[in-house]
Amino acid sequence: MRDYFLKFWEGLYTIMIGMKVTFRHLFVPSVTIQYPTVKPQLPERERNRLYVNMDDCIGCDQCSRACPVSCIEIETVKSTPGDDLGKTSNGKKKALWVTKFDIDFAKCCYCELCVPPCPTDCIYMTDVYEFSEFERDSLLYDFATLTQEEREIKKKNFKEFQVKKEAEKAAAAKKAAEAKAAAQKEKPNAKTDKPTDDKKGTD
Amino acid sequence: MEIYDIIFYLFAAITLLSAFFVVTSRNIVHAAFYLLFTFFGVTGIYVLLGADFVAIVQLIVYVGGILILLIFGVMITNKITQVDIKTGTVHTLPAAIGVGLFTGIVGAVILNTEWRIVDSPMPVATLSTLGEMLLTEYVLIFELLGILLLVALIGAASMARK
Amino acid sequence: MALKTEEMVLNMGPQHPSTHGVLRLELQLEGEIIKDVIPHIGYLHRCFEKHSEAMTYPQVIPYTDRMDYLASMYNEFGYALAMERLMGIEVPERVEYIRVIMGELQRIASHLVALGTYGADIGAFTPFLFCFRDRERILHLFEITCGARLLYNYIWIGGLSNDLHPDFIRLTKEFIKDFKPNLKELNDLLSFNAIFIERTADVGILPLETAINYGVTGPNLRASGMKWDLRKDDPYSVYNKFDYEIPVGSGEKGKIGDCWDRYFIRVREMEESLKIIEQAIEQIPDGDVKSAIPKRVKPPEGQIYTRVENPRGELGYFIISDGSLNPSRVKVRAPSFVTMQVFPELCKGFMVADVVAILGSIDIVLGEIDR
Amino acid sequence: MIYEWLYNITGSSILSMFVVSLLPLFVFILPFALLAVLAERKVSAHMQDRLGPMRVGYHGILQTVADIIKLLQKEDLVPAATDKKLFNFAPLLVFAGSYAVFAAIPFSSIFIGSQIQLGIIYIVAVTGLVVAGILMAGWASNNKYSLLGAMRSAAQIISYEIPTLLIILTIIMITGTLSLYTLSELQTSYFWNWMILGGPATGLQKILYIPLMIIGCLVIYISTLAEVNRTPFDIPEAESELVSGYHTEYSGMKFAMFFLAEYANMFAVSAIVAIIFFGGYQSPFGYLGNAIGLHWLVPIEQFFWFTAKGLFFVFVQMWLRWTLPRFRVDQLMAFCWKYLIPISFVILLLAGLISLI
Repeated sequence: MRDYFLKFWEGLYTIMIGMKVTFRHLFVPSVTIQYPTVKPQLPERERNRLYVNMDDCIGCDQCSRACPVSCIEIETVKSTPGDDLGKTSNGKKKALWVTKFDIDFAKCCYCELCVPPCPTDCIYMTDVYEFSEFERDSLLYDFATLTQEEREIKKKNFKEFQVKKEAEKAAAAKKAAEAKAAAQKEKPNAKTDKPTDDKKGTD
Repeated sequence: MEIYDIIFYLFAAITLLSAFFVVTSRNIVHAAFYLLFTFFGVTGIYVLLGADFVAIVQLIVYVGGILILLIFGVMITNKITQVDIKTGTVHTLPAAIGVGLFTGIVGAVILNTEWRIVDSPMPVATLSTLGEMLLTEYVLIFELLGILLLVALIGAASMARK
Repeated sequence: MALKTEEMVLNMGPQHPSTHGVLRLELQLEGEIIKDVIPHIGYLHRCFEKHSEAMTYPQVIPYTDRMDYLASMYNEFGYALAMERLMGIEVPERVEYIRVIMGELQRIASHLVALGTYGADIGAFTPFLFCFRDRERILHLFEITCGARLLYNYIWIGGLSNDLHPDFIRLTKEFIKDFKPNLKELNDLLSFNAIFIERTADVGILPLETAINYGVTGPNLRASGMKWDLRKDDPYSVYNKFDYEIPVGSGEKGKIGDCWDRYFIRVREMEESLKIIEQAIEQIPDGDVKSAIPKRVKPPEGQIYTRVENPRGELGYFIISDGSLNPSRVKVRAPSFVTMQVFPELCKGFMVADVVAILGSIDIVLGEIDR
Repeated sequence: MIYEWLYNITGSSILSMFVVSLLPLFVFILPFALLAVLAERKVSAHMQDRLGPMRVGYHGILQTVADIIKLLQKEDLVPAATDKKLFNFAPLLVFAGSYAVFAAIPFSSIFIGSQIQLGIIYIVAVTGLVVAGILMAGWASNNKYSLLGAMRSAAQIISYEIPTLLIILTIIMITGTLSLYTLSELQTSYFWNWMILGGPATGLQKILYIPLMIIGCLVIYISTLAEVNRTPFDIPEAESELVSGYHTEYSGMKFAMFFLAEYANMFAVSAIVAIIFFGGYQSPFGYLGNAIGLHWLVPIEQFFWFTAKGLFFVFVQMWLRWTLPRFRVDQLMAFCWKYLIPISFVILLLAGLISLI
């Protein structure tokens, strides 16, 4: 009998305590903010959308290899001797034209693994977090600064350069072969030059 | 035509129609819900006849109690809704004769009785008279009914405990 | 007089508000009494273990984050510890302290989610938001340190991705100061509420023997009355330098190992975690957190099993290395997965509403069960 | 009262009856529901350190209006496997049941839908319609969760009607009336005449009544709370177990009907508690209108006091809802049968004995 009333009383009492807590909270200022109008102050280490400073990018492909989800796609073309690519801000000489630097933010997991390997610190995470899109294709960001024509030109240039070089090489080889042949006329050699027509950097 | 007449006929129509559907409905849950409207219509008629206490008791006991219990039972029982209520053999002819005879007798009695129409005012509150009568004139019956209900209650409780 | 009744099969989930994710439960009911529960898992399967074999060792870390997404720090902690033991790396003292602080903060955050959602399962919605309010502070601490709120990729093999933020120590102290009264408030509002006790005490009792036989670990095992905590019993990192206790279920409101015990053990663990954090903050040495990070993670051929005390129990990593850059096999002993096995045992004979209470009390994370 | 007045103006009984029957809907239920939904969200938000709706209007005042417009625009979705007839009719029945309650509630001494003699019993009776509607909705939805919710709800409402009725019976015994109007008039003038403080009785009797009445008030408040399915007794729509019980499958305007009915019910039961124990529309400290000689002011004051009392109890309901966890279904029944019913029987007995003094 005593337990019966004790239990009833305990129930009422603990309910009262709970009600006291909630009543006190009626007058506690809100901890939430009105999001689109008031935005939170993000810390400086915030990891959100990646940004690539193409002026500094040397096209080394380190970030792409570090990425666990393969969301970075880089395509480079070697520069021809006449091109001046300039230097990166930390004094590295650029040697490659970056014809493609795509980051697919639909795939990106914002892990920041791509940032530390970068030798020029040109890829980093910003605090931009509002970039939702209606179509998945719109999340594919192209950071390469070259225009489409320029890319074609660079590719063509490199191809031409390669062809020229090859021709030179072939000519040199021919010369050398001729000289060799001349030197060893009495003993004809089966050695033939392998054609070197693999197109590096364009695949 | 007074408003009370309209309401009376409305309730009468609800009662009759829903009663008809209770009988004809193939779906037993539908039938149970039609019964709700029958009870409701009857309640309305009671109110219009000045029997407010009876009306409310009708509502509490039949709608709030018995009907809910009925629906409960129907719902919990699985696969009851698709029961084919029609029996295999159809006795249309004997039924028609029986119903016809019954209707005839009732109709004849109604038509041939000399109804006394008394112009008495509608009782405002039946409750106090009812209460007094229950505790004076009909106290024995009232007590007996109470005991009966108590016995039923105890019986139900002891059955449920098993 | 036994009435003949028909069994009803009720499908709970995968889209159900209180299955904590995409878990499907097939309940076999007799009235509202549970005859049997058949959990169907795998709706969140992401092939983590197989996927890891195609990754380099550091690349696995973001994937471990996504396993138990409420205790990401601890998942990384365990993985990093396993890799360091495999490679024989000695990490700086500061790193160990930061890891412990982060791990314990994560434990509090994870328990807060567990308790809050448990309240919401039982029907009290306000404690849920109070818990999330406090968890938000912890997430903010993580955010200023590593930039992410949920999936940190903070603890790396041999070190950390960042040193502590300059404000971290101050903010943590503030948090601890504010959190203690909040914990008391939670107790007032939920833990000792008569209705809550009524709902949870003597419900879903997990006897110690069953718990051990099923391999249940963590708070669920401790609630059944066994003092087993890897932080004490198989010490790793710098846990042996702190003074703290391992709370054990006492059956205060019902029987030992009931839902209330499992609930309250978490409240008490949060208090203990606060103690650890307070001590760690006082003792933390200076140092470089990145000094021991290897340039190239290429462990020697071999295998290792390392276990840590995750907020949900024993989290074990079994890693086989064939000497290449990619692991040959990563196997995770996920505490939630093991706990889930015992769930049908707990439910039998209770009611539908208790399923929700029991499921909440064992605190599973479907991301970890399915992996 | 209002009916006679309208009858004198219009001369048509049909028209005036029609107007009177619609009056509570437009004067009270709809504005109340609008306000109460907003209040519920605001109260819950502030108890949880949030702000609640803030977008529509100043501090989200028009949020409910926006919600209603949204609900009106929604497609009227009827799942394929439902029993269409019953599915469509159930919300109407539930709403009719909770609306009918308002017919007997005296908002002030002149604003009473019907001065029915059996007021209290009538209110208890028409709640039966709500039960039937809920069962109908649960069954017609053809969903196991809905059915379970409906069953629980019906069982709960029927069980909790017993303590409610027993306490009401106690009051009937003490006051000798069933009419809510008479009951309100009995507790006139000042707050020490309220039933919670012993009512119009005097001397020793009054002192003896006070503890009984306080406990009785508690019991009736708890059991009416259960009758309208509010937390901690909201197991019929327990969202963490049954998704949302009997109205899981409803959407759009039909869902709004359930919602409206729920809020109307909330006020109705609060009003019953206010009338029975807290003097109904009576002011606790006399009327300003009487004091300054403007007698037409009195009914307006009465309306104010009545709504204020009713809204206070509605607020307590919300307060409880955002504080407490919910019971389990068997505990709910045990609470009713083991605690509330015995207690209310004892109160009935003691009140009977005291009334003989």
